[in-house]
Amino acid sequence: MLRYTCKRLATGLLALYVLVTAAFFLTRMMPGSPFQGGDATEAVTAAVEEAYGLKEPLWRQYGTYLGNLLKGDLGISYKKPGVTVRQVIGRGWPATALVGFLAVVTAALFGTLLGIWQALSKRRTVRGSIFLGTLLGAGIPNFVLALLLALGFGVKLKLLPIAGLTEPAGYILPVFSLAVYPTAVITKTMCHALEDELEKEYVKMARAKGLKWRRTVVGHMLKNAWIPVLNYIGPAAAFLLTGSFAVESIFTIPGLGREFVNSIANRDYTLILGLTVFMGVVVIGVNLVTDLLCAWLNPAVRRACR
Amino acid sequence: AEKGQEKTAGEQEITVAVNSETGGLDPAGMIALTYLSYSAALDELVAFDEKGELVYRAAESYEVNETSDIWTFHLRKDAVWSDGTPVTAADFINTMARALKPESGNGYANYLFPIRNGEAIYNGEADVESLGVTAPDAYTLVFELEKPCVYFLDLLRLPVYTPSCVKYADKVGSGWDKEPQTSVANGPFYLEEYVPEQYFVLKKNEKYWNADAVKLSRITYRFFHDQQSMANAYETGEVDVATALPGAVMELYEGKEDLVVTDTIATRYIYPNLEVKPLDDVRVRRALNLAVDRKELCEMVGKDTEPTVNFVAKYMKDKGADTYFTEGAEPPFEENVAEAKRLLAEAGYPDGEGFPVLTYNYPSLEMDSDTAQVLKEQWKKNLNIDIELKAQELQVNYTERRAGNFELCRMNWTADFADPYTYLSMLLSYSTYNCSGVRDADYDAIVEQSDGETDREARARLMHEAEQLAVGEEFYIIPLYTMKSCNLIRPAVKGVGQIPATGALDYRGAYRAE
Amino acid sequence: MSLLCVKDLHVQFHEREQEEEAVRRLSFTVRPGEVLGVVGESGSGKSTAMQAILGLLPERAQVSCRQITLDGADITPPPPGADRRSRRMYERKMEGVRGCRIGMVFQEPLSSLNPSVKVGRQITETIRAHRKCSKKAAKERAAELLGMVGILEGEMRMRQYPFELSGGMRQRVALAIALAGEPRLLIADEPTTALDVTVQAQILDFLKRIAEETGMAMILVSHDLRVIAALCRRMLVLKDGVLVEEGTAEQMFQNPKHEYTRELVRHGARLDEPPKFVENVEYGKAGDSLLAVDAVSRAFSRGGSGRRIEAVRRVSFQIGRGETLGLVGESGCGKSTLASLVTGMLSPDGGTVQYHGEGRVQMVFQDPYASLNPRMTVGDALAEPLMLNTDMSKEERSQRVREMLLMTGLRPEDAAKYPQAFSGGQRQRICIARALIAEPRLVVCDEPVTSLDVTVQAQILELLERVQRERQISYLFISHDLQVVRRLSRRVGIMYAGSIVESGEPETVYKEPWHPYTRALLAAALTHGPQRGGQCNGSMHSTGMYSAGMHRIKGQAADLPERGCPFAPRCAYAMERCGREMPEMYRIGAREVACFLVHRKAASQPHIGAQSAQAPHEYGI
Amino acid sequence: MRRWIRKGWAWCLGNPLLASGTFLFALCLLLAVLVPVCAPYSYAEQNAGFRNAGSSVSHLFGTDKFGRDIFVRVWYGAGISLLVGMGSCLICGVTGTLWGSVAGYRGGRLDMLLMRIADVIDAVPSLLYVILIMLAFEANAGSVVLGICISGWTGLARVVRGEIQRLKMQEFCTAARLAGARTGRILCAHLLPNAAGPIIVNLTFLAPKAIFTEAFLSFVGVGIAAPAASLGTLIQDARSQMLLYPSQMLYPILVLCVLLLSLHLIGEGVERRVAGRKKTR
Ligand SMILES: Nc1ncnc2c1ncn2[C@@H]1O[C@H](COP(=O)(O)OP(=O)(O)OP(=O)(O)O)[C@@H](O)[C@H]1O
Ligand SMILES: Nc1ncnc2c1ncn2[C@@H]1O[C@H](COP(=O)(O)OP(=O)(O)OP(=O)(O)O)[C@@H](O)[C@H]1O
Ligand SMILES: [Mg+2]
Ligand SMILES: [Mg+2]
Repeated sequence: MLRYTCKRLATGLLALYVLVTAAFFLTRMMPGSPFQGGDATEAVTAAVEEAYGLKEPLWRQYGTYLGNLLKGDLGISYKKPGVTVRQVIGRGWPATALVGFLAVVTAALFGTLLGIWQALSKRRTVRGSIFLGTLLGAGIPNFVLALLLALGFGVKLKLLPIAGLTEPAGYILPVFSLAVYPTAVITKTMCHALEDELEKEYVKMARAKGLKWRRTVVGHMLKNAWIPVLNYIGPAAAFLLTGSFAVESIFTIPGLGREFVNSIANRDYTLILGLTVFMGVVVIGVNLVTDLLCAWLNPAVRRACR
Repeated sequence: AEKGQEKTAGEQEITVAVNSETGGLDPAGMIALTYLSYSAALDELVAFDEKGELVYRAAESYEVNETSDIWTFHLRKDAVWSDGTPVTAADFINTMARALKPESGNGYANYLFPIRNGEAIYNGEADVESLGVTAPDAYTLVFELEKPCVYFLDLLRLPVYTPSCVKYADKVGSGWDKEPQTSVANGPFYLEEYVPEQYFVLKKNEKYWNADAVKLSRITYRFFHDQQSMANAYETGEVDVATALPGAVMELYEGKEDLVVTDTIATRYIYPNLEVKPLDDVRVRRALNLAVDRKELCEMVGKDTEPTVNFVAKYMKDKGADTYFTEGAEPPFEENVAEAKRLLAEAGYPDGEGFPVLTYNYPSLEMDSDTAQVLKEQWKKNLNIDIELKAQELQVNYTERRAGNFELCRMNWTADFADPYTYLSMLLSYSTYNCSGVRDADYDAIVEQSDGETDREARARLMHEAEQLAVGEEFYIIPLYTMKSCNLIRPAVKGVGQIPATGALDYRGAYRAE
Repeated sequence: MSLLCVKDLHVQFHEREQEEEAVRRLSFTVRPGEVLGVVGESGSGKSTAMQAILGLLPERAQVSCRQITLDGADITPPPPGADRRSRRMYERKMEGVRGCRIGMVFQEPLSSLNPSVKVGRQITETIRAHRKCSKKAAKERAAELLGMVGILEGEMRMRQYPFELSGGMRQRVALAIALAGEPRLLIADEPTTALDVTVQAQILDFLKRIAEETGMAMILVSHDLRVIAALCRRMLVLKDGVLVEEGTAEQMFQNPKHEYTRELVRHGARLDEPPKFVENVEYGKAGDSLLAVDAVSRAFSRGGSGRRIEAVRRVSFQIGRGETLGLVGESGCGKSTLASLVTGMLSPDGGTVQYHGEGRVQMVFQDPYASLNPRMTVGDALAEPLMLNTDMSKEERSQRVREMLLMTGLRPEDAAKYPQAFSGGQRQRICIARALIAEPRLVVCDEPVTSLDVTVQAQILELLERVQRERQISYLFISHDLQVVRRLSRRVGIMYAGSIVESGEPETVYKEPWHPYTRALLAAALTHGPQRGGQCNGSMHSTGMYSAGMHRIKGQAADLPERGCPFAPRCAYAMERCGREMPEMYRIGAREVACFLVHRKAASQPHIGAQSAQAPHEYGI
Repeated sequence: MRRWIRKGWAWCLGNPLLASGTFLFALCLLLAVLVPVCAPYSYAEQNAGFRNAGSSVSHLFGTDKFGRDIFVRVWYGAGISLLVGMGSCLICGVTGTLWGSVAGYRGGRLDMLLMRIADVIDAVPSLLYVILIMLAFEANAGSVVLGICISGWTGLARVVRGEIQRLKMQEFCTAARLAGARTGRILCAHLLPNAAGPIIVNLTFLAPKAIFTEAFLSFVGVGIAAPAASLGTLIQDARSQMLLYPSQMLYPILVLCVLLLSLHLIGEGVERRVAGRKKTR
């Protein structure tokens, strides 16, 4: 397991390097310049581009960037005066991460529970309504849901705040609107995986052993059924933890998702790049953890990767 | 911040929703959208109020020589920064000097070019010291201009002409402007707290020379990313004022006290590219212009638009008069479909036959997209010609427009200062914003002449003439509509003013009614 | 006063369209401390009936029963149309019964263990489900249980996953789990099928002892009359879901009434007879070898620790065309691993496996259920080798599948069913059919007939023989059943702890075993019929009939010495040299033995011939 | 061909979920194809005199702010959404399944390599690709699909890989290999059917995800070019007027839900079929 972990870590770092390179050139491929705003004149644009080193040959810029990256310096934002990319991440990430984390936890928790309930319930009504619920949950784009929630609970009922995270109640709606879709997916994945497991002989055996049903489900079936769920949660968590532009915009959350889309719109190269690299670290990190967890859950892999 | 609705009227605090954070609070810094909200914290030298009356702010008087090229301002001796330092002429020069460094990225630096050597300094051809602004003493500021400028006072509300405290403001982009300790103000409010991307709080400046006239004790500006959310937050009571809302809000709040519509000096129009085949023919341009039903267009696009056939925005005041500039002359042309058809036929495209499919570039904003769709339909109906719609991401649209890479391109101009010159100058052969290939020596001559003209009426005449030439005869542009700004203000909040040029709200005199 | 009383049990599967019930009107009782044997044809509903008692059948099975009582308490399952409440009540009631009052060992041990949970936890959780105790205590108890069922190094085994255990070990783990709750009644469904005779003897002995000591009653389901006869006083005979005969073991053996019982007994007896030599089998000439295995070794890691288990060590043998090599050996000695090496599914750590035939080596897996794709109908599974290896048309294929099903005693309609819908024995036959259908050159059969009752077994063996005759197929035949091996193979290899310790013709090897291990193995083999009638009186209070006059070997293959003969620690004849050196294979005529005892003699008599080959004990051991 | 159709038909009818899903889906498809063709209005035809109208006989779903018939637009949009959804579902499904199964089945170095590639592709926020592609090409359904497909398959690949890893150790897989099955056959006939549950769940969620991404693009400002519209852009366009004319937003949402419902029903039905679970238990 240790060797596997090391190997996995090393390849993860390699992937990160490839990512930085790819992202660097991808951002430069975008048409438009960071300094051609509505108001800036040609001279200003040229002068500023010069000042930021955008006129240098691309490979030189790349070298400089890599060098700085190693020092942990992601550069300064082109479009936010006096703000370094690290600062942008530093203030955007907490909100995004917290909302994302809560959403992941909510989705994992409710998804798992609902999935188990759907798979194991003997009542048609329960199974049917959870099935319908997953349909609805997966059937509404999250920004529409966010809008409707903001409208319903905020504007109409005035129950919950809809702008910002200044109070704990402010988390409810964004987290909910982010969590609904993954919850639906997890519910469904879980339910199907469990239905597969239900047919296995070992379940019968566990019952024959006199294990409580709950223990059978938790200690045995889930261990197998979690693998597909985990494999979904990983990328989903990575996605949520890097922020959703729509939900952040609608609920006025000062997060990274919004920052990212804006940076693209502004052609704020360093910021796009910095955010991409940062999100890449999150994504690759989360995938790494998922992989390790899966390997750990899967004895065949666990033994094989010794 | 706290919820607006929970506050009692006596507290004299308001929460304002503003568009999301762009730029900083440094008047010499990058495009300062945020700065505009912040403007309640900085006193300009002089300003114009809603009625067009001159108000003295940091200056208590000014003189101008006969040729309008030397302007002398006398600063208030009793004015101090919020930390107690006196406001001096050096503070004003500080902003200008910093803004003239190209790396400041300040979008308003070109408005310093009328000052002697301003442009040369910006282009690195002259030293900052040689700038035509001098301070004979700490409380006198003298501007020497390259050439006469009658609208110089209008320019003074631009950020580059406001002061920044020499003590703290050393470099653009060093972040001093967002630090409550260093971001001192000479206006009625000063910065109390700044949370990036979320909100900032202005507190009443008790040291302000006119502090008695200020009633609010605190203004919280909250950044919103999405106009719909802004309107929603107003609904839930999380903010007291929501600005720059979408047009649908006007319909929704029709007849309610909350709705405050302000006049923006802005025109939306289309650049036809004169270098592209049929568009080089003035008859075709004219036909396109005459075939647009602007009234119907505005009905569909939203209540916050008003049809116009002028280039200069409708709400631009005529200097010295109480009327709008556009009212000073006949409209450049009248819509007329039959005439348009005739012109098109004359140009060789009877009933649109053989007319190439032109592409219309516009940024993918809702309003522009709506406009484009209506135009497409109208031209099809009226002239039987097809245009292809090409929605572009905002940055791409800018870039392509600037490069002249288009056939028809949407353009919007919001005046930076309240003088028609801001519009007319755009079509000068050498203007940066002239990207459709207008090279008209006559036009250039008229506009330049008007720029040097100190006589108000003669100047107005020249400008009308220029507009008529550009819009009514040569049809260099296709004007569509002017815009209004739609705001929601809680009825209990009174005294919110309007900054004349931009239609932005001014909270200096605002207060909460009991 | 009976412990368990079943009245009129019916089980019907939805899948069966015909009015054929899997179990029909089954009634029987079990007295406290009694061992009840249940025999019957493969697919006769034994497993189904046992599971129905515990309410473990899937929901698509309709169970109806007049009454089931346990110790006077009613545990009748609710009738098919019962409402949810009564079903939930029943489930709750059964939770208190399963595991602690009635323990159960399932037929297929690999599938019934959760593949992703360590063996240790599967035992400890059972212990902790029935008794309040600390984790540590449970662990200790689990190790103890493993020891009782004959698995040494329990601590290490507990850290392994089920797939890391040998078939027999899994079965014993399942037994340990069933016993963990200290039940009043143990239902054991073929608990010793995967065990070699020595271990089987141990286990049966152990079960008997438990029954004696704790008064635990037992229902022993088996197709193996010898096992039944060894343990049970009373037995039931099932056929086609119906109880056809019931009575004491002696009665059954001596005076079977029902046709099927008679058949059973007769077949069983025939197995005991010396084999009729199959004259017409033409063995390939020497050198015409199909498979040559040369000094292959294979090791596995042991439960997360650094040391390795040497499952197969330097094994060499050859199989000629049309020849059968039988392989017998203690549970866990590496037979299945060797089989995997032969098929190429595992690559050896050292040595070579050379296969000269065309096509792939086919294999009948030890665990038939696990080797069938649950998402594929049996028909498709059978047609697959045909599809991949021949260019038959679809019709031809299904024709062939039908034939094959018939040949293995299944019905052509079964082709459309999924593997879940079959009994253990039926699945085993499906696997055999799959291995044979493409007519390969070599088939490795890993315990292929363990779950088959004697009648079906005979049919299958006949099939194997016939195919061999007709197609010149070779078999590597792994079985713990010495009789079966004798019947089928020309040569037999005795395997111990990863090495082949003796090989030769079954006749001679059985008659005069040379290696001490072989002797122990043969001695442990059960013979047909109730053991000396009288000893089996009443409730198992006889002193273990296996002990009498038998060379019991103690310990387990697992505790291997670092050096020397692996059997030395358990060998009654071990010399000092045995602990130091590993004996080589000594060839004496057609026989090969790895024992110094033989070597000494062989060395002193260089011209030893096959006819003068003598058992080691004749040399005064 | 005929026989195939008949067989497929029988296959569908055997399962009520599948049958109803297929029926709904076919209905949606039919409407999406027929309505824009047969309706008396085109999706782009404006009618200044009849703006923001409610439902009526001539305009079933009413009209939008340009006086365009919403019924026609909604079904036209459904067509584009379907194209985007099914297109990317197909491409991502095939890529993801292939990628994941090869990585999972082969394991070792290849697995590491393939999964790291997936990681890198995954790590660049998909929005960046989509925007780049939308900038590079036209803003039409094709580029949306392309943009989504660049990174859309990685999640599925991961799930498939996990399942394959879990299943490949099982004995039936070994048995199949002995029967002479090659990698392809083992994957298709043995491993994937056993992993069908999670795969199909993920597949059924791929289509809606693509539809959402497409809708989200118009939220960001790089979507299908007007006046063409997808369900997502319709919802997005109606957003600014949602308080005034909620029905303009509701109808596309409703159709979207029906569409997704049919997809989910099909997914569920196929899964049951593949799993050999005839009944809903
Ligand atoms: N995949 C594996 N990982 C680790 N150890 C294994 C593995 N497979 C087999 N072993 C070990 O190798 C040894 C031999 O196992 P094998 O299955 O070959 O025995 P066997 O002779 O077939 O026994 P049985 O008759 O009980 O089936 C056992 O100790 C077992 O624990
Ligand atoms: N889940 C099931 N669905 C449908 N039919 C089944 C199912 N399980 C068993 N059967 C059928 O019921 C009959 C009895 O099966 P059972 O497993 O009880 O036989 P058995 O006596 O244990 O046989 P064996 O000795 O081969 O294990 C068989 O014909 C089998 O095909
Ligand atoms: Mg059975
Ligand atoms: Mg084995």
